[in-house]
Amino acid sequence: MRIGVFICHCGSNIEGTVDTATVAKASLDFPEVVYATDTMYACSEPGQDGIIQAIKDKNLTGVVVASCTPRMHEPTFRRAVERAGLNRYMFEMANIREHVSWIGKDREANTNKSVDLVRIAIEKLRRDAPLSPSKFSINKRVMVIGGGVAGIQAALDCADGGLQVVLVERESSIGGKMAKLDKTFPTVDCSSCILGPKMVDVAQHENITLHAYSEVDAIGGYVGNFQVQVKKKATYVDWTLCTGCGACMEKCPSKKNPDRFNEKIGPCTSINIPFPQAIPKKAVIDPTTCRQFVKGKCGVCAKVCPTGAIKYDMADEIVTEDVGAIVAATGYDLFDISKVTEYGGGRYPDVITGLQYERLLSASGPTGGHIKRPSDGKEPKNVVFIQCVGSRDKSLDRPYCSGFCCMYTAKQAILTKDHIPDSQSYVFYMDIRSPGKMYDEFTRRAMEEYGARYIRGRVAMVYPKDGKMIVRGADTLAGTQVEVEADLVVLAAGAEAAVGAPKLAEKLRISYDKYGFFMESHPKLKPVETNTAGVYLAGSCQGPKDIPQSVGQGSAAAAKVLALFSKDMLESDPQISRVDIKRCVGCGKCIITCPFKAIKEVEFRGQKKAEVIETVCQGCGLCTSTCPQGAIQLSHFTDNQILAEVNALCQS
Amino acid sequence: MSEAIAYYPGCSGLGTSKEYDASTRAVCRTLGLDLVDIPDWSCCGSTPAHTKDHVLSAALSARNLQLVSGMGIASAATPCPSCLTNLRTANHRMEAPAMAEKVNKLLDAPYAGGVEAISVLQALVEKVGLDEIKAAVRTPLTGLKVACYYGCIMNRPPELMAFDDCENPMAMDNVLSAMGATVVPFPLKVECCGASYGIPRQDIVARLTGKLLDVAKSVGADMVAVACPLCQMNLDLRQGQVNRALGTNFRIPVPYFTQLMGVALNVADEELGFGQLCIDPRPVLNKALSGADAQAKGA
Amino acid sequence: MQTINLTRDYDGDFVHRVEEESGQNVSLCYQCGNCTAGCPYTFAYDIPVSQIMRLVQAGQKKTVLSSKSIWLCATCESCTTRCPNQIDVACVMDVLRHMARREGLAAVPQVKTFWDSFLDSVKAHGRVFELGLTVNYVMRTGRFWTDLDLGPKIFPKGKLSLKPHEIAGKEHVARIFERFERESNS
Amino acid sequence: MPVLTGKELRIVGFLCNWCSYGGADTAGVGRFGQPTDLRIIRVPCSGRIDPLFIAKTLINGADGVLVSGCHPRDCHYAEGNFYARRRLEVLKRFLPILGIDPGRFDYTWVSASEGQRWQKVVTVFTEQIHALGPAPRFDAVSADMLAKAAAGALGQGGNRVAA
Ligand SMILES: Cc1cc2nc3c(=O)[nH]c(=O)nc-3n(C[C@H](O)[C@H](O)[C@H](O)COP(=O)(O)OP(=O)(O)OC[C@H]3O[C@@H](n4cnc5c(N)ncnc54)[C@H](O)[C@@H]3O)c2cc1C
Ligand SMILES: Cc1cc2nc3c(=O)[nH]c(=O)nc-3n(C[C@H](O)[C@H](O)[C@H](O)COP(=O)(O)OP(=O)(O)OC[C@H]3O[C@@H](n4cnc5c(N)ncnc54)[C@H](O)[C@@H]3O)c2cc1C
Ligand code: SF4
Ligand code: SF4
Ligand code: SF4
Ligand code: SF4
Ligand code: SF4
Ligand code: SF4
Ligand code: SF4
Ligand code: SF4
Repeated sequence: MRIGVFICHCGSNIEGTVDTATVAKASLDFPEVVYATDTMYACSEPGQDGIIQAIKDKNLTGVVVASCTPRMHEPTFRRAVERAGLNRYMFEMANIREHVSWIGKDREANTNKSVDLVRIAIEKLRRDAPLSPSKFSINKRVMVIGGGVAGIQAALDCADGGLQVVLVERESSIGGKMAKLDKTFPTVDCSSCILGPKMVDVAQHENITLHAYSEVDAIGGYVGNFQVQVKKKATYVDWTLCTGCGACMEKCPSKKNPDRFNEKIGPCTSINIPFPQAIPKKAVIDPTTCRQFVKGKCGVCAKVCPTGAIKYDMADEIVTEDVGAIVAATGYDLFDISKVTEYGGGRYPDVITGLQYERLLSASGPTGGHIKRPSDGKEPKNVVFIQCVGSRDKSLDRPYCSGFCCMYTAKQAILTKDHIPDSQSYVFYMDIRSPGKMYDEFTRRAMEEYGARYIRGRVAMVYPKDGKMIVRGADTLAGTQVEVEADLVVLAAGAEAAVGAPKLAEKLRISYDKYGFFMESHPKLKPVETNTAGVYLAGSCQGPKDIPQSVGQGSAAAAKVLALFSKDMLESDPQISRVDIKRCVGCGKCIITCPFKAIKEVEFRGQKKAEVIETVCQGCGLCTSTCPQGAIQLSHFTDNQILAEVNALCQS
Repeated sequence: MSEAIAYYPGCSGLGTSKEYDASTRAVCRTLGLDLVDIPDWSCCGSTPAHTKDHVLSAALSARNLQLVSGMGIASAATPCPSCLTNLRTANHRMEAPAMAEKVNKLLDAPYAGGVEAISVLQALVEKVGLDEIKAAVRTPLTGLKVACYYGCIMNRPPELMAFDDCENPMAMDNVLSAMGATVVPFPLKVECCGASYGIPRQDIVARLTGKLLDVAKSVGADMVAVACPLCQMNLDLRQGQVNRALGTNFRIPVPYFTQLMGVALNVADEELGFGQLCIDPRPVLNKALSGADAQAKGA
Repeated sequence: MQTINLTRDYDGDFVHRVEEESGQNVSLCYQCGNCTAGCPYTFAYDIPVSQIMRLVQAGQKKTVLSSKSIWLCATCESCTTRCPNQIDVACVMDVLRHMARREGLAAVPQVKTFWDSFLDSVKAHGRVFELGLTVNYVMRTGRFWTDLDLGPKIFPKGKLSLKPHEIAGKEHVARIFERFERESNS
Repeated sequence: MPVLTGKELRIVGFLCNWCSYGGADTAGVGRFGQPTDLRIIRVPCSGRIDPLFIAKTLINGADGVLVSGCHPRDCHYAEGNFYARRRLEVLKRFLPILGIDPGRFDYTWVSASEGQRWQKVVTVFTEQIHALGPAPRFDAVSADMLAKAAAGALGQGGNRVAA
């Protein structure tokens, strides 16, 4: 083999703490290296051209680039060597930036370590073989999990692009948080007026199949060919018959249940359609409160239902959907304000969350759009908003900013004045974060036009006294303690990962951060992709996002799916396991071990042998470390290669 | 029923809070909680010591913890939250070997750790248990509306005190409801009353205590139950000063929770020392109890 | 108001010492003001506690150590309990008092005197002798005893004993103080 | 070039591509400083790691080996890290039989988002190896024998890795 080695400066990112010229020079001493050089930006056009030129000039048959992490630019360089006529798998990378230059300042040690890393890359490359991908067909259906605004947008864009879409929503209606909002910043237009039509489009689009009140149970397969088992939870109402007439809700005697759609500030019946614009507009019985289930007698809804839709004996049902790609759009949930005991959320009825306040503002909410405080139904005059509750707070393990609460608080202060002209809003804030088009102007309007009093400082405690809520905070700009006698306290509760998000991530085989938000493939350059091919993200399941950002991501994820499906066949990664038929004794251990069922048993001259199904194998190498014979080897990560790397490190 | 617990009364237990000490002993005896006096205990140094130096403060506490370990007892209970804080802080700080070394240098006999300090309230709730406490009630405090005031440091900081909720503690509320009293929600349970500033800065104490009394009154409390000698002094003894400074006319009795427990457990009056409080709670107490009695009979 | 020259008037050694003695990282403070909001003594402070934290961050040793606030803090733990960044603010206040003592500063002398009298009493008797402490304090400050009105309320109740509770181990306690003084002077 | 004599010891890391290698990248991106001793070998999954690789690394003269994969239940390949854990547990118990201080080997879980955790893991492990000092070296003959013994005992790979 004729190996060429390229050591990247990455501007000063690497060169600053690694002597790249010395690394290049040292590389020349390693076996089969015929050319080594340092280069300013290996990934730039001149950098890549330099590599291509060297391959041609020096007749290189293998290339090592020492630069950033392969998780970033391995595909880039593989394409480059391919352009020069090499097989793209005759290439290895040494990560001397993330793993060397960025984590240590000792130039001597770094240079030395870089040489080691180049050396193991060379040893690995010497044992690489050219590989070529095979092609497999794809199922051009897509599943969108989560029917908030992000999921709705992704579903509609995919469906408009001609794809069959399966939308899975765990509540009985799509719409997510946006369906609960009254008006939306920064234009203060009505949430249901802009979301409603999209929801109707979902219902009517011929390409969209909606599974509401459903959750993903299990996922098998891989990009292009996933099998998803969807659990349709029992609604106890036959939706093919239910017309959404609401007769059952009128007559149901169990009326005092906390209404989850109204964030539990209003009651609802045991059989319920969450809101008038629900899609689908179908009733669901809550068996934990329904008298028929709890006490064994009632049956009123069955009697009044004009279509005979009530089915008390309904059971959960599993349906399997085959799809080629999945978009996760499961959104966020709110921080539980009762954890901040000093504010008394959960203890004092007049301390509520921002989302509860949206329901009080909304014409379709429990108070018909009149702001009435929960304790006594009185109209509040002094409303205190406290920002960053459960956000930017290390003591609650919520160090991150929830991103949209500054803006919605300003919105709510404005709406409060609209609803109650003689009211006064007070907003306790630490910083105002409003970096978007027309956003800062919006928060300024809350102060300048609507007279909201902004107080820079946190609140330490809230307590009731003589019918008022005493809010004691600080005005750090004035350097004093301040108190407000409030009628209502609205906490801008932070955003958390949706309940159950980590579990879903595990089923999707994608990563999530320690707070349960899903991990994108690259924080800047691959914001809607994940590390699992064929699985995409949209909206606030990746981190708190407002509506414009969520919608943007929904469209972006749809574009990624459409691009994936624009081909009829996909190329599989050829870095898969292969069986050496002479060594294989047909013990079948690998077959049991493979998590993807990618190995089958075959007959070869009357003997049992294992065979890898190329397009199914995901290249994990579990079989390789399981096979007692060493008969099944993962290409590019063979036993010999790894041991060669070990030896290179130990004997240097 | 339970293992023996070493008892650390704290200096004020011998003076200004004699009745707290006496009622604590009586109640624990009635409930079968075996309090063993620590021979020759000394002052924990209280706030003045830790405001001077952390090693000195830890040493003054550690001397007592060491005495307890000499008794072969693993936990010490104290009625006074200030003592409790000091004992627990000493334990916590001495977990660091460097600190332990510095502290032990000041002591005649080194303290090796291992003695847990808890409040009498915690001992009652955890070592006796609410069910048993409830079962021992003889004269339920029916009809008595009481606000429970825990003081600022009984539960704070939560990492150190490791007992009950730091913003809305409930242990005393639960104990007194078990006694049959009506516990009114008191939002300023952990707000500071002015601590030991009564002597150097009476003005401060008047303002803070005034606020507590005001809120207690607004929630309709007949009396404020306390668990701290300093709180008791500020709220009761200094109530007159508060009234003078703020132009108010509060007259709210401020008994120790152990005194109220004593009534419910039929402890002899002499052991409860109600007469040693400035505002004698007995009239209000008797009125509430007889009111409830009358109601019960009327019904 | 004076202009602070941040390059010249920043006392890095002071910041470092506060951090070391309190075990707290003061740069964690993002000035939310929660400590000031909750501090029951803010009305009596000359500098609110969050600004004390800020001035420590800014290395303003003299301003901090000559403040009244550090002597008025009652270690009520409200700030420590509620600080979103888990800074033990009360401990920082404690440490600032230690430093002020070492610099011979005490902006609220009567508080320091009261504490000193208390410790003298412990040193002398092993336990606090409440009456003796009060008398000692009144003598030292040379102030009229403002609590005279309370006398009639407690004396008849037999609460303030006229003689100290001497304990057998009072020598031991005294030795703790002596060793402490020797250690801190060495 | 050898490790820097006097400054560094020879520490080899086996990291799965999806979680821990990513976590090490995240640590780099965050500029979380670490000791320089560790050299990382990238593998697709912690389940790809044969305990014999580790045994051989230690027999051949490494002073420490660190393995890191995805958190349990968070494996990119669903269950690779469960296999890994089982095998590595066996290895940990076997090392003393080979005369190797088990403190020279550790395995842990670090996700791609946990840059700070990675910094801590590397720092603590490196300190641990420095506390143990350089590993005693085996001569070629005993190394070979030990490798064979390990191959036999650690089971499945007997026929291949020793080869
Ligand atoms: C009080 C408040 C006011 C706001 N006001 C505004 C505003 O004025 N303007 C603005 O731009 N933004 C506003 N926002 C932010 C806005 O709510 C979000 O930007 C938006 O809802 C994010 O949409 P999403 O689709 O990502 O998530 P979501 O709206 O949370 O939707 C996620 C959906 O997925 C479903 N789901 C979750 N888990 C699963 C699962 N495992 N399986 C199936 N389905 C699942 C959920 O039921 C839900 O329907 C506000 C937020 C709050 C809290
Ligand atoms: C100092 C600074 C530091 C920053 N640091 C970061 C950072 O660390 N991280 C981060 O995420 N963001 C950072 N940003 C923001 C970042 O620069 C932008 O997010 C990003 O560049 C936007 O990309 P763009 O493609 O939208 O626009 P641009 O980068 O502006 O690209 C627009 C392109 O269009 C071309 N163009 C313009 N008009 C015409 C025309 N009429 N016809 C043809 N071509 C035209 C321009 O020449 C240009 O090449 C930073 C910005 C600044 C100012
Ligand atoms: S279940 Fe029957 S009554 Fe209820 S909404 Fe549906 S059709 Fe109407
Ligand atoms: S059966 Fe249940 S849901 Fe139907 S009306 Fe009765 S209580 Fe309501
Ligand atoms: S968006 Fe504003 S209110 Fe919400 S967490 Fe961030 S800074 Fe706090
Ligand atoms: S304009 Fe730039 S610097 Fe100013 S607040 Fe906005 S993002 Fe920050
Ligand atoms: S590498 Fe082996 S175990 Fe992994 S997917 Fe492929 S065949 Fe299955
Ligand atoms: S484990 Fe190895 S020998 Fe056994 S069937 Fe698989 S490849 Fe063949
Ligand atoms: S509460 Fe903590 S973070 Fe906030 S100002 Fe005080 S010390 Fe700083
Ligand atoms: S500990 Fe001191 S500074 Fe902190 S809140 Fe209490 S009195 Fe104020």
